[in-house]
Formats: sequence, C-alpha cells, structure tokens
Amino acid sequence: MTSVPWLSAALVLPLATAAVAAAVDRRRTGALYGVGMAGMLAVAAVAGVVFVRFDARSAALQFVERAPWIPSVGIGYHVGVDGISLPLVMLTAVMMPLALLSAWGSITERVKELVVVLLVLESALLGTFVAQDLVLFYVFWEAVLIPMYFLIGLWGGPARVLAAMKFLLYTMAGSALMLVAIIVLYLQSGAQLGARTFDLVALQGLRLDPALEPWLFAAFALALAIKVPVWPLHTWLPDAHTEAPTAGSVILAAVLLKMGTYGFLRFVLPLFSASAVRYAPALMALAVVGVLYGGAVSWAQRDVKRLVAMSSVSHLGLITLGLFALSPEAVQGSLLQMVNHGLSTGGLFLLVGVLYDRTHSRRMDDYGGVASLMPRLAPLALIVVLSSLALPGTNGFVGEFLVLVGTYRVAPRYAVPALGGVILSAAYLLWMYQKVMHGPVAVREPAAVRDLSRREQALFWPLVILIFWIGLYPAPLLRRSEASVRALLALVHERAAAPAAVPAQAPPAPSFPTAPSAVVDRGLPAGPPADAREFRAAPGGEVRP
Amino acid sequence: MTVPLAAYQALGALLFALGVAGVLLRRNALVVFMSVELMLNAVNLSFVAFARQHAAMAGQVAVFFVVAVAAVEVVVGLAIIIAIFRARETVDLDSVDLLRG
Amino acid sequence: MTLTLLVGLPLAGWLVLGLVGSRLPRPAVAAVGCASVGAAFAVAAALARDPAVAGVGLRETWFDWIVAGGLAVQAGAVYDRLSALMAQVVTGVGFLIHVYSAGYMAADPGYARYFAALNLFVAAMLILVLGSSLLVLFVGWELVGLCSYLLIGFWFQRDPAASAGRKAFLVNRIGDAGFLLGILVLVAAGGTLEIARMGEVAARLEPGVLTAITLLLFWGATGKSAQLPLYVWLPDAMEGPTPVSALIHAATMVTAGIYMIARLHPLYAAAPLTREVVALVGAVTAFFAATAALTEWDLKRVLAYSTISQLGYMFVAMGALAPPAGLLHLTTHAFFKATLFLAAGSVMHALGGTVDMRRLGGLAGPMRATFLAFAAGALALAGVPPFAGFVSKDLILEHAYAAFRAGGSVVPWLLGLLTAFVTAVYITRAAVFTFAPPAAHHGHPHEPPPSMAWPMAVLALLSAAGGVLGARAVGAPLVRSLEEYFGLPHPESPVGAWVAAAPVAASLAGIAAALLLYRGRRKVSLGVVGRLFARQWYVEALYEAAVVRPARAAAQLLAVLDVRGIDGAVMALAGAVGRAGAGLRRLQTGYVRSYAAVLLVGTVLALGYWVLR
Amino acid sequence: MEVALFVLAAAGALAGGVGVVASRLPVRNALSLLLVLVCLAVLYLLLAAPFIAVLQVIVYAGAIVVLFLFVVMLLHARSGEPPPDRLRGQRPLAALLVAALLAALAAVVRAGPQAAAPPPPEFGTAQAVGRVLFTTYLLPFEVASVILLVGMVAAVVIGRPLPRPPAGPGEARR
Amino acid sequence: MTAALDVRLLLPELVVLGTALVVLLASVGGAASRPAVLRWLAVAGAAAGLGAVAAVPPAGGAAFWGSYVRDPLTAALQAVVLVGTLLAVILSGEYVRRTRLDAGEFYALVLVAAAGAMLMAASADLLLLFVGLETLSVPLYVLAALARADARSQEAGLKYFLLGAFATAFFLYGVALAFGATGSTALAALSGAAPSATLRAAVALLTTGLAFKAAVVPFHVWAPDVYEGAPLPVTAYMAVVAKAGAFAAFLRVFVATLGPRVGEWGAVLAAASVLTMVVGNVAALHQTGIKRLLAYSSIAHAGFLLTGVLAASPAGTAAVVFYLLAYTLMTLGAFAVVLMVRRADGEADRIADLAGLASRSPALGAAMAVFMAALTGLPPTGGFAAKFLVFTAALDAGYTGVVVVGVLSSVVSAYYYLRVAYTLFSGAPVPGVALVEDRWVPAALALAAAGTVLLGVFPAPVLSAVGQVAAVFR
Repeated sequence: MTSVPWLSAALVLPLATAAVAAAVDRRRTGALYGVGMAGMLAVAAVAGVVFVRFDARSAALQFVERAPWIPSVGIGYHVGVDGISLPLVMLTAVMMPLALLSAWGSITERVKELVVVLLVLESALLGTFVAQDLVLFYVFWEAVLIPMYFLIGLWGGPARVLAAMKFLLYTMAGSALMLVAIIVLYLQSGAQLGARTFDLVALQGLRLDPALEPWLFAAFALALAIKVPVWPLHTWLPDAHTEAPTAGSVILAAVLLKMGTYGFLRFVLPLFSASAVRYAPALMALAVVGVLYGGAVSWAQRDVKRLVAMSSVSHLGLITLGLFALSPEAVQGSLLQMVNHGLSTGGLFLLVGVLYDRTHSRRMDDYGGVASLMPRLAPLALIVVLSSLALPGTNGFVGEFLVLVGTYRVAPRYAVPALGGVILSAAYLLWMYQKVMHGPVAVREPAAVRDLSRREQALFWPLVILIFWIGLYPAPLLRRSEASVRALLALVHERAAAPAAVPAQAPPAPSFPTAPSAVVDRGLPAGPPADAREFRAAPGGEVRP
Repeated sequence: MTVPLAAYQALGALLFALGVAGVLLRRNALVVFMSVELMLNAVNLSFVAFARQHAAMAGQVAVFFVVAVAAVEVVVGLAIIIAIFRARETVDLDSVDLLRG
Repeated sequence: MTLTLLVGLPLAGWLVLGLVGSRLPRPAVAAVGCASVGAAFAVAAALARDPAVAGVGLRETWFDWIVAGGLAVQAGAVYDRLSALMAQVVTGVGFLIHVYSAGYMAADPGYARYFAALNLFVAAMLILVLGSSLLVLFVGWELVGLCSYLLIGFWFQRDPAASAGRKAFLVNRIGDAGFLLGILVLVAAGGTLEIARMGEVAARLEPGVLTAITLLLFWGATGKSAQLPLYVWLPDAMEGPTPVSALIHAATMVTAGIYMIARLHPLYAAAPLTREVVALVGAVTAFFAATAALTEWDLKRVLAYSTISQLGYMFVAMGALAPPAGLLHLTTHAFFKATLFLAAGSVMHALGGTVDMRRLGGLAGPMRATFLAFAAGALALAGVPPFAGFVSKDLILEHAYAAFRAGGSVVPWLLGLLTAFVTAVYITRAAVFTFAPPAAHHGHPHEPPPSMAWPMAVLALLSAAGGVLGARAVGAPLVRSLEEYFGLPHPESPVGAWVAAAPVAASLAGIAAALLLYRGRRKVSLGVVGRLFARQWYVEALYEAAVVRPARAAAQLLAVLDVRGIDGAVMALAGAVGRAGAGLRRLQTGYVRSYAAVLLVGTVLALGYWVLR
Repeated sequence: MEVALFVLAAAGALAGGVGVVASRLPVRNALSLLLVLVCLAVLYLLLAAPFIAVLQVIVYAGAIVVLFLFVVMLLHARSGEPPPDRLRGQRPLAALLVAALLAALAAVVRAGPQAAAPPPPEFGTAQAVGRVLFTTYLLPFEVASVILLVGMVAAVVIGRPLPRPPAGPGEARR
Repeated sequence: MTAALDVRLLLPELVVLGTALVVLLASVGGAASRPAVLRWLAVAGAAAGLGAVAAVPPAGGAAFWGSYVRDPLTAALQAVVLVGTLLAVILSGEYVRRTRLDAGEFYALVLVAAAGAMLMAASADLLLLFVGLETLSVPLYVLAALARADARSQEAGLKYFLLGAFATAFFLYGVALAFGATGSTALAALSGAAPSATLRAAVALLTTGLAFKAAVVPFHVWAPDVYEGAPLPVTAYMAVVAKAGAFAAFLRVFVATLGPRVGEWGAVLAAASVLTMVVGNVAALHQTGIKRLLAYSSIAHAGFLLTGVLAASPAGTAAVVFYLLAYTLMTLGAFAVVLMVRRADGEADRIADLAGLASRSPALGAAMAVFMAALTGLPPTGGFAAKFLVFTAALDAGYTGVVVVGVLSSVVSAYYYLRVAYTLFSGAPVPGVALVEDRWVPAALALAAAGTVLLGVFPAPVLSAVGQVAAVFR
C-alpha cells in the first residue's frame, strides 16, 4: 500500500543515529545530544507521516512490510500498524525526544552511552508496537530489557543496582513463559494451517485445543501482566521508576508499561479469545484491586517519585479494566488512556526530575513552597497533575470516562469500585502538589531552585498542548482506533463463541442479543457485551447513524 | 564342567567396584590412580569374557586400546602427580584444595 | 456562534491573563478581567431577548467530543429560560464581583493570576450552565471545582489556604465520583446524556433505575452544593479571598447542584423517592448549618454556614417539586449573600483582614455604606419583607407545606420554619457583633474605594428589591416564566395565609431574640447545646475519626504491606534462589573424593533407572 | 581343571584388588595391582585370549606397574595419608554408593546370557587380533598412536624444569 | 558400506593433526622462542582444517570398515570445533607469550585435542569414539596443568585427570557392556539390539562418560575447579571444544543411533537437563571469579544443549549444532574480553577487575554486553536464536516441563551475566589493571561479537547450513 518503507525507516533511523552518535567524540556532549535529538525528531516526523496517512476507515494493517527472515522456521519480518498500534507508535515517537531532552543538561556523564542506549531503546519500543510476527515481536520485546537495565543501572539513583536487576529479572521471568507459549502456538499451527508459522495474522486462524488454550493464555497473560503491571505483580515498578533517571522513568511509565497492555490487545485477545473472555472477570477484579491499591499506596508515600510510580499501578489498573471489559468504548478508552497515561505520568516524572535537579531530594518533606520559587513551573505542573487525575477538559478524563462507560455497560460490579480510584487519585496527587508546591518555602537551598529554563519549558509545553488537545478534541485519535477495535472485538467474540478445536468452516456469526440494556449486572455475556445496536438505537442527537 | 561366563562378568564387576571404592576412599593420589587402573582391568576382563561369549574378536581388540590408553594415562598422571609432589611434598589429595566453591 | 461568544469571552480573558497577564500592567489586567465578564453579561442579556429562548432554546453544536463505540457525545450549548437565568446571574454577579475585586485585590502580587482564575471560573460556570449534554455540564462542574480549588488556595503560601483548597477539591471529588456513576448508569440505561432528551429517557426507564440515577447525581450535588454529608469543605473555603467567597462559594458555583436538578427536572420529576431524600437532606442541612452559624465567631464562616443553610432551602424546594421557587431563591440568594460577603470583604479590607467578630464591632459609624449594604443583605437573608429573601424563602416554605399536605413528610417544612428563626438569630448576631458598639478593633476603619463600593451598592439594591422577580404582587414574572418552562401549574395561593405568615413571624422573633441576647454582650453561653453547635454537631470530628484517619492508616498499612508482604514474597523467592546458589557453592568442596562420590551418585542413579525399570 | 584355575585366579585377583584399595603402603598397593594383572592374564588364557594375556603381562605388568613402583619409590613412604580425615561422611557414603553400584551391576550380570559356543580355532591368537585390528579398527589404532605421542609430550612438558624467574608464569599468575 | 579405506575423507583430521606435528617439530627445531611463528602455524592449521571440512564432500555411509562416518553432521560439528579452535588460538597468543607458556606444546596439544573432538563427531564405532574421547581429553589434562609453576594449574590438571580417568573407566565399562549386549562395537549395532539389562546398563554408563566431558550435572563437579585453575586460554578452549566434542558424541550416540528409541533414554536426559540448567545457573549466582562463573555458565549451557538432544529430531540436531556454534562464539568472546585485560600480578580473573573498563574502551564494554546478553539468551543475539531453536525442538518433542525450567533458569542467569556486563560500565578501573596491547585478541573479539550478533539477526544462512544435518535421519 505504500512504496516507502515508513515503518522500517522508523525502526532503522534510531539505530543509524546511534551509530553516528557512537562515532562522535565523547567529550562533545552537546553534539551527542544534538545528534540524538535529530534522530528522534526524524523518527517523530516519520511517525507523523504515518499518522496523517493512516486510513482511519480501515481496520486492516497498514504500512505493511513483509520479508522472509528465517524462512526455515517460519519467521518473517512482518511489520504494520493498525488503529491499535498507531497511538502507541505516536506516543513513543513523542515521548522519546522529551526523555532525551530531560537528560540534556541534567546528565553530563557517559553521555555517549546514554544517547546510544536511548536510541536503541526507541527502536526496540517501536518495533514492539509494529511487529506482526510473534518472534519478531518477542525479539523487540526482550531487546528493550538491556538498554533499560543499563539506563536504570548506570544513571539511576542510589539504589539503582538492585532496582535495575529487579526490573530485569522480574520482567524477564514473565516473558520467559511467553516465549514457551509462542513456540507452542507455532507448533500447533503446523497441523491446522498447513505450514508452521509465527505470523500473527495467520495464527489468528488457529483453533486451539480447549485444554491447551488456557495455559497459553496464562503464559502470555503473566508476561504482559508483569509488564503492565497488574496487581499483585507490580512490585518491580516502584523501585525501577524511582531509581531510574528522569529519562528512564519517563520512558518506563510512558511507553514501557504500555507494551503490556498493548500486548493484551494485540496478542491475547485475538489469539486466546475464549480464555480471554472466560478469565476477563478475574483480570478485571485484579485491575480494580490495582486501581484502589495503587491509589492507596501512593497516598501513603513520602517520596515524590515513588508516589508517582505507584500511581501508575492505579492508572494501569484502569487501563487493564477497560481492556477486559471487551466493549468497544472501554477498549477504545483503554487505548486512549494508554496514551494519556504516557503523557500525564511522563509529565509527572519530568516534573519530579526538574525538581530533583534542583534539590537532589525526592522526599516530600524536603519540599514546600516551590510554586513561589518557580512560578513558571507551577501552572504547568498543575496541568499535568490535573491530567493525571482526569479532570474533564484534559485528556485523562476522556479515556477514563470511556473506560468506565464501557466497563459499566458490561460489568458494573467492576466499574463501580473503580470509581474509588477517581477519589484516590485526587487525594494523592493534590497531596503531593500541595506538599511540594504550596505552603511557605521549605526547600533547603531556595537559591538553587531557579525557575524553569527554556529547555525545561520545552519539556512541558508539548505535553500541555497534547493534554488539552486530546481532552477537548480526541476525535483524531479515537477515529483512527475505532475500526480496528471494532474488528478486534468482533473477532474475539466470534472466536470465543465458536466451538473450539473444530477446524471446520467458520461458525455462523453469533446473533446479537437484543435485550435492552439495564442496570443489572449481567456479568460478562458470552456474546458481544450489551448490545451495541440497542445502545446506539436510542433516537436523537447523541447516537450516531 | 566349565566356568559360566557370568562368573567372569561377576568377577569383573567386583573388581570394578573395588576400584571405585578405592577412588572414593583413598587420599593418596597414587593409590587412587592405581584404583582407576584396577577399574580399567575389570573392564578388560569383561571385554574378554564378552568376546569369548560372542566369539567376536572386537572385545579383545578393545583391550588392546584400553591398555594403550592406560599407558598414556599413567604417563600423564604420574607426571602430574610428580609435579605436584615437587611443589607440595605430598600426594594427599585432600591437601589439594585451593580450588573450590 | 453567539453562545460560543458567551463562553468564549471569559475563556479568552483567561487565556490572555494566563499567558501574558504577569507582564501586563495592573489596570490592563483588571480591564481584561472585568471587560470579558461584562461583555459576557451583555451577550447573555441580549441573547435572553431572543424569542427562541422562550421556546426550545437557542442551540449550538460545537464539535463531536467523545465518539467511540456506541457512545457519541457532542459538545454543544443550549440557551433556554433556565440557562439564560443562570447565565445572567453568573455573568451579572460575576461582573460586579470582578469590579469589586479590582479594588479589593489591588495590592496583591498575584493580581493577574487572580483574574485569570476568576475569568476561567466564569467560563467554566457558563459551560456548566449552557452545556447541552450532561457530560458537558460535568466538564463545567469539574472545572468550577478546579477554579474553586485554585482560588481557595490562592494564597497558597499559607498552609491553611492550601489545605482548604485541597479539601474542597477532594470532598467534591467524593461527590463527583457518585455523580460520574450516575452518568454511567444513565448512559448505560438511558443511552443518552443529551439534556434535551431527558424527558423521553425518564419515560422509558424503570423507577428503580431512575431513583438510582437521580440519587447518585444528587450525591454529587451534595458535594458541590455543600449539603450534608459533604458540606465540610465550604467553611474552610473561606480561606480564599472574600470576593471569591462571594462569587463562587455563595452566589454561583455552590448553586450548581440546584441548577443540575433543575436541568434534569424530567428525571427528578419522575423520581419521587429521590425528591423526598432531596427535601429531607436540604431541610436537615438548612437547620444544621444554621445552628453552626449561631456560635461561629468568624464572620466569613458565619456567612459560609449561612450559605449551606440557604442552599438547603433550595434543595427543599427542588424536593418539593418546586424548582421555580428554588431557582428564585437561588437568584435572590446570589444577590443578598454576595452583598453580605462583599460587605464582609469591605470590613476586612478596612481592618487588615480581621474576620473574628470578637475583634470587630462599632463599625456602623465609620463604615456607614458598608453597614447599610450588610443590613440589606441581612434582612433579605432573615426573610424580612419586602426584602428579596422574604419572597423566595416564603415561596419555598409554602411549597414545602404543600408537599406535606400532598402526602409528603412534614419535616422539611417544620425544619424550614425553625431554620428561619435560627437564621434571623445568627445574622442579627453577626450584624450586632460587627457593626454595633463597642468596638473591639484597633484599626482605623474606612469606607472602601468606589470600585468596591459600587458593586456592593448594586447588589444591596438587588437584595432589597430582587423580590419583585417572584412577588405575587407583581405577577411573579420569573416564577411564572419558570413554571411555564418546567410545565408546572401556577398555584395562585397554594396554602393558607398563616403558612405564608409563619416564616415572617419566625424571622421577626429571631431578630428580636438576637437583639435581646447579643446587644451589648459578647459572651453568651448557650450551654451544652451551644458547644454542640460550635462543633457543628461533631460531624467533622466524626469524619476525622471514622473516615479520614482510618483511610490514611489503611493506606499507610497497605504501603507497608506492599513492601513487606507482596514485594517481600518476591524478594524472598529471589533470596531463596540466591541462598540455593550459596548452598551449591558449599557443595563444591574442592576434594577429589567428594567429586568422585558425586559422579558415582549420578552413575548409580542412571544405572538404577535404566537397569531396574 | 578350568574351574580350579578360575577359582584360584579369581581369588588372587580379588585379593589383589582388596590389596590395591586397602593397603596403607604404596609399594604394597602397586604389588597388589601386579597380582591382579597376573591373575587376569590367567583368566584371559581361560577365555581363549592368549594374545591379550601376553599383552597384559608384558605391557601392563611389565611396563605400567613398574612405572608405578618407580614413582612410589621416588616419592617415598611419607607421601601417605596423614590423619585426620577431613571428610567424615565419606566412608559410609562410599559404602552405600558402592553397594548400590554392585547391586546394579549384579542385576546386569544376572540378566546376561549364560551359555556360549566354543570359540573357533584361531580365536584369540595374535593373527586373529591383528586381522581385526588392522581392518575394522585401523583408524582407532592409528589414532591411538597420536595419544601415545601426546603422552610423550606430556611427560616432557610437565617434567621440564621451571623457566627461570623473574618473568616466569609462576610470577605472572596470582 | 562405502570404500573401506578412503583416506580423503580424513583430510580435515589429517590437516589438523599434521599441523600439530609440524608445530611440535618446529618448536623442537628452535621456534620455541618465537611463539608468534607457532601461533601462525596453528592458525593456518585450523583454518586449513576448516577449509578441508568445506572441501571434502560428506559421503554419507560409514567408511573405514564402518568405524568412521563423514556425513553432514560430521562436517557441521567439525566446523564448529575448528571455528572454536581457530578463535581460541588467535586469542591465546598474547597470553602464551606474556606468561611464557610452552608455546609449541600448547599449540600442538590444542590441535590434537581439536582432532580428538573431530573424530568424536565422525565416530560410527564405540571404540573410535573412545579413542577420540581420549585424544580430546588427554591433551586437555596436560593443558590444564601447563602453567607448571602455578599450584592452581597443577591442581586443576590433577583433578581433571583423576576424575577424567575415573569417568573414562565408566565409559569403557559402558562400551564393554554394549559389546556384550550386541557382540559388536559398531554404533549401528546398538540401534537394532534387542532390549536387555546389559544394553540399558551400557547406555547408562556411556551417558556417564559423555556427561562428564560435557559437564552435565551431576557429572559437572570437576568443571568449576578445573576452569578456575587452568590457564585462561586453556579454560577458554576447554569450555568450547570439550563441549563441542561431548555433544558431538551425544548426537552420535543418542540421536543418530538411539534416536528411534528415545523413549528409553529421554527421561534420564530430561532429568539431567533440568538438573543441569538449574544447578549451573543457580550456583553461578554468587561467583566472584570470572573463570569460575564461566565454568558454571558452561555447565548451564550443557543443560540447554541437552534439551536439543532430547528432541531426537532433525530440527533438534540442527539446533544443537547451531547452539554449539553460538555458544562457541559467545563464550570465546567473553573469554576474549577477559584476555584483553591484565593485571600486573596475574590474570584479571575476578569480576571486580573488569570494573569501569568501558570508560577506557567503550567497544570492549559493548562487546561484553553483547556476549553476556547472548549467554543470557536475550535477543537479538545468537544466544537467543540458539535457545529458541533448541527449545522449539524440545517442545515439539513434548518436553514442555524441561523447556519451562529452561526459560526460567535463563532468567536466573540474567542476574550473573548482566552483572558482569554492568561491572564494565560502572565504577572506576581497578588500579593495576590494564588492557593488553595486541592486535590479535581484539580481532578475535570483533569476530566473535560480529558472529554473535549476526547469528541473532541473520541466522538464516547458518540455519540452512546446519539444516543439512537432517540428512542423517533419512
């Protein structure tokens, strides 16, 4: 569909830039940062082209590139984007330059290594989101680990060594079993599809043995749930986020965690539909626990960075909740919320980073009255905070509302307690904001707390613009994800309803139940959740034709 | 009356086990080494008995190879033992414990 | 387009002040701030003449906001009689208070920030008022909350102000969670959030669902409109600048709950159970807050409790299916409570911010204009004819009585009557302590500058004469219009004359009692009851002990368990593997004989498996 | 006759074996090994392997054991096993393991075939060995020569005196 | 049976052994004082051997009266052995010169051992296998003890030798029992023999012998001590070539011969594999010496390799060969990094000695990161591709549990591997530690790194080459 290999360009550009950076004299830190920034902006430009040229009406993969890679084992280089990967590609392309910018001026040691690591990381992250071959995906997925390990381990805080190792081992442990499941899928594909393959699109045609499917589902779900992280698999997160340098925390929160939620959408739902539907309540329950638990624990933190880190557990809980609600609103909301969380929590980490650069403390008790000292920071920080607590008008609200609406329609019992997160997020975020920004000036060296430099303002402005843009006019994003989400859910429900292990012709499309939706907990219906048609059929302005 | 071949095998097994016991129990490197030689000889007996049983010469040829290899091992082994003795004035294996963990 | 202009004007003011305000000279800041709101008032007033307003209302669709799955929410505005009334109150009172602020805040370093936030508030309030969809209303609902947070904590350098702002946001958030849930139920069950289609939704939904929706939304209203049990933020909100208290925490924002119920009238009309709850909560709150005001020494907090109490009246009206009465009271309350706050602000302005009534007094002389304004407001509040409050409060109590006669509870009416008495007592007490001799202050009180005096005067006038909007004598134009709007009958005289007279009598009795009690005296003990009142019936203490502290403790416990328990298990697993590694190291003894034994173990196992199987 | 010889030789071999393992004097160990070797040679004769029997006596007994004896003499008697034994659990462990090994081997021996046809006339002679050795096992035979070469190199390189200090490898390594 | 005496088939072995003789003679003839010449000779020999492997067409069937076979498996395994030998020789030169090891003997023994491993790969007869095994082992005993003045080297030699001889006796007993069960020493006879206690005992004892050489748990106990004590280049060489030889034998005996009877031996090797992966990786966690760490690493990798053997399938066999190649490159690469570093007072063989070296040479740090990632099995390196292939084969054969243990123990291994890579980047260099000035070591390092990465990114060519070994099963 396109002659220019845009996606490959996005994958190769960072690596090429890394090669260039490797050749730059290590003492010329400015040049190194400049080279890195140029590369990342080029990637962002490529992503912009992809975004603009993306055909929102199509649910199909676009910008597809395929080439044989290891043909003897059925592994191909197969990349493409659809409405599910596009937002995350964009998020990555936007957040990486900001992460680099956050280091510029803040990190002066081992700059060359830093730039190279960040560029490699960008390539791997983008690859994770565009790969359409399971092995290719896994390669990118794991390739993220090493640069991230070094990012935390080399430029991190005082407890960085342990945090980096914990991050690495914990997330690797999950992925390990996913690899096994990937291979099992491949082996299964031989009998049914004629040839063994790792191609995701082909594997979606697989009818798995009902005895096997839950295990594969579990293996994938474990890996992804650790990455997300779903409660109670989250404990690597506070350490890693807290100890990582600002750039690392930003990438971790903004992009890395989304690998997990994206993985659920991209792989778990279409490949293991029956189990996904069957175990959705369990995952939703965990997600809700995460929402509340993460919020409560955040509230109790005395370390600013740890507070922000734990808030991710809460936010990602909501995203997971939406994913497994399996209704179009919830899934689209989740997808949007992935972007939103990237922007807002990324912004919060940038905020913490800016503060840390000045005071070298993460303890809330060491702060106070910063708004007086940094009047330029205060409103920007507030906007980011408000985005994070999902104030209407900001991006967070749109995503959160969609998730809640979509979840409530199919599983009220999970949506209602999740509202507690709405309260908790305000509790801990405003608590933090007050402790840091308000009150009499209480920092140890007020003179060292200069207001934002131009570079630092440049960190926040893109975020602020996106926060309001998505908050007020999310249509460009929602429109692009709609067709793909719809197609995905149709596939999931069709596959979940179809008798497994009957590799006969496609089963008849399940008839949509027509019972009017009502305020009763229907649990999770086997078919599509509370009928979409009925939902839209109410006459009048709010329902689209 | 002839001796059953199993008796030879049994004798071989016994000698082999004796050799094993020697390796496990003795600390003198030389004696340990002799115990290994005992094990090799037990194997040889087994080979020859099997050769007789199958009327196949391969078993006897095998002994030839074992003897050749044993000879080389003796040369190498004794060279190493002597070298160690020159350095430490002992062939007690328990005192050779710089490397562990 | 014009509705866009209406919202856009203050929004533009905010943008200008927010982005470049700190670089503008003060007069320019004040000019932008006041002009944007003034222009908005002009637009609102002009639009209200449009004939369409009397019909289905002016409609504007701005853009598709959230379109996903089966949900399609459009951002748009409706300008009908209800929103026109509210928009004019908001922009009108807002404009006056902006002008007042120009003088009141003249010396504050955060001048531009102040006006930016105030402009944003007006814009947000207009979004709330005009929003064509409940979700757009909710945006405004939350944004006014944000502005409230910003303005309560305007002097963020002071910890109490910052904390009060946070408390306001948080308590409101608790209400909003319920509100949001109500929206969720509504969208799931009704399929739409379009306000224009609520009638049809109400007709379609089962009563139980309707009750659930309306109760949940009302829960949100108790937060925003400071009713029991979520009133606790409003007294603290007095930490903000006084004009802010006047505009946000008296005249406009806190009435959003009443406005919302009026906006969703079809739903509430069809939910009698909810209405009963609304009326009861309103009545209990009205009485409760009035008693709290009775023993309060902080002038602004007296007014704050008074606001809570008066909002209670409005909810009584909404519960009695008399939204016109409630909205009338909303309007008159906006006038007289703003007057009272501005007068209080004037006192503070004159005395360097003193609000403790024990350190006031004797101001009637040096601050005559202020005193007169306060008196007008107080009389209106007390419900003395013919002041504005008399008309509206009377109407509410009449409707409450009518509702009782129609089979409802008697409690709202009885408590309302009782509250009328208490109201008169506390506001007289406040007036006496503040303005009557002896003077307990050490300052040199002076009248406020014209920029403050004029708005105060205008509002005082409205407090005195605002009753015409609802006075039967003049045909009650506003009430009629609203009754038409809501499709309600116009009861000529719903109840007997004694019912109408009773509140007046209660008020006058209250004033008399207060004069008797407090004139010339400061230390009046009400005994045990007084202590109960002074501690607001221990509601806050109860929250602190039963909610806040346990929640905080639970969070802290969870945080510890997170590290010790969940992460502890993970680390224990890792530690076990590590110890296994150390153990295996110890097995590597370095002795040849041990190694030979290990080899033999392996061999024996292999042999055993193969030979014996 | 055959039985008597077997019993005699087997007893000798076992006695020698025990001697190798149990004797505290290295010289006696070596001589016990010699006894084993000679007894085995007798058994080889009984098993129709005259060439191997001769090989056994000449190479094994004649060369290898002599080498052992030579080294034993070189290292003197003090190169024994001074007390205490640091591995206290070793004896019972060894007993257990060896018993288990014997049990497994006994099972194998018991299960093995019992009868055998009488061997062909030429069986076990030097010619027979040679015929097989230089056809089927030509390649291993040639490779064995390489191993022998390695043995020579080993003897030379390990027995060579240390290079002179200061820059010897001894100093170069911790 | 093809031509009984086709010496052309032996060309690779002859080239290598011939070079060994030439090196020895040159050393005796006066070149001993010029180790560079000897290194050139050895490099040329290994390279020529590699060329010979490529040049001699795999003939299929057995030669030399059924004792020898040159099929695609032989060729592939010998190629791996020779790649390891070539790199090891290139790596060793600087160390041999600096510490004055006996260069002639060193190179000659290295080449002889390589020939032994090559013969094991080509064995179709248990006696040839035995002789090949000894040709591999005896030089390694000597090499381990080559640093004569060093007590640790002596100790390594003694332990390796005594335990090796002990294990050899078991192996031999296995050969004897196999002969007893079938009346023949040909491997082919085993595959068709009727099941009997003797045969099963034979398999058990053969396994013991091979498992010892491959350092499979519990036959691994010698490895940490010997790896630590032996001179660094010897350890490097031993780690790869002994492993390759042992697994060549595993493939020959278990897959190519007993493959159809996998039901009789699969469970034991599965258990051994699990045990090896777990023990190897867990015991490595707390090591402080790099050689000892890599010893446990080599043990752990034996476990991973076994999973490929278990599959007893063409894909599994190809995977094992691929794994051996990747393992050779990444292990030698890791040793190369250590060989790049020296201390004034000896080998820089503690992990701590590597601290901060990336600041002196970023390329060295990057290379170590690549090798450690590869040893962990992280993509996109050859280590990942290799593990992926063996696991795929094992899963295909139904060994899900083994593979699960395998992937989880890989996770454990990340702890110690990446700690090493991290050490290079963090902290300041230890006083007294310097980088060696030599062009050969960096060259080998670069080759190993490039190979490791290429095997991960573009494995297809190598994969199709090792895919040829499937011919063995037809």
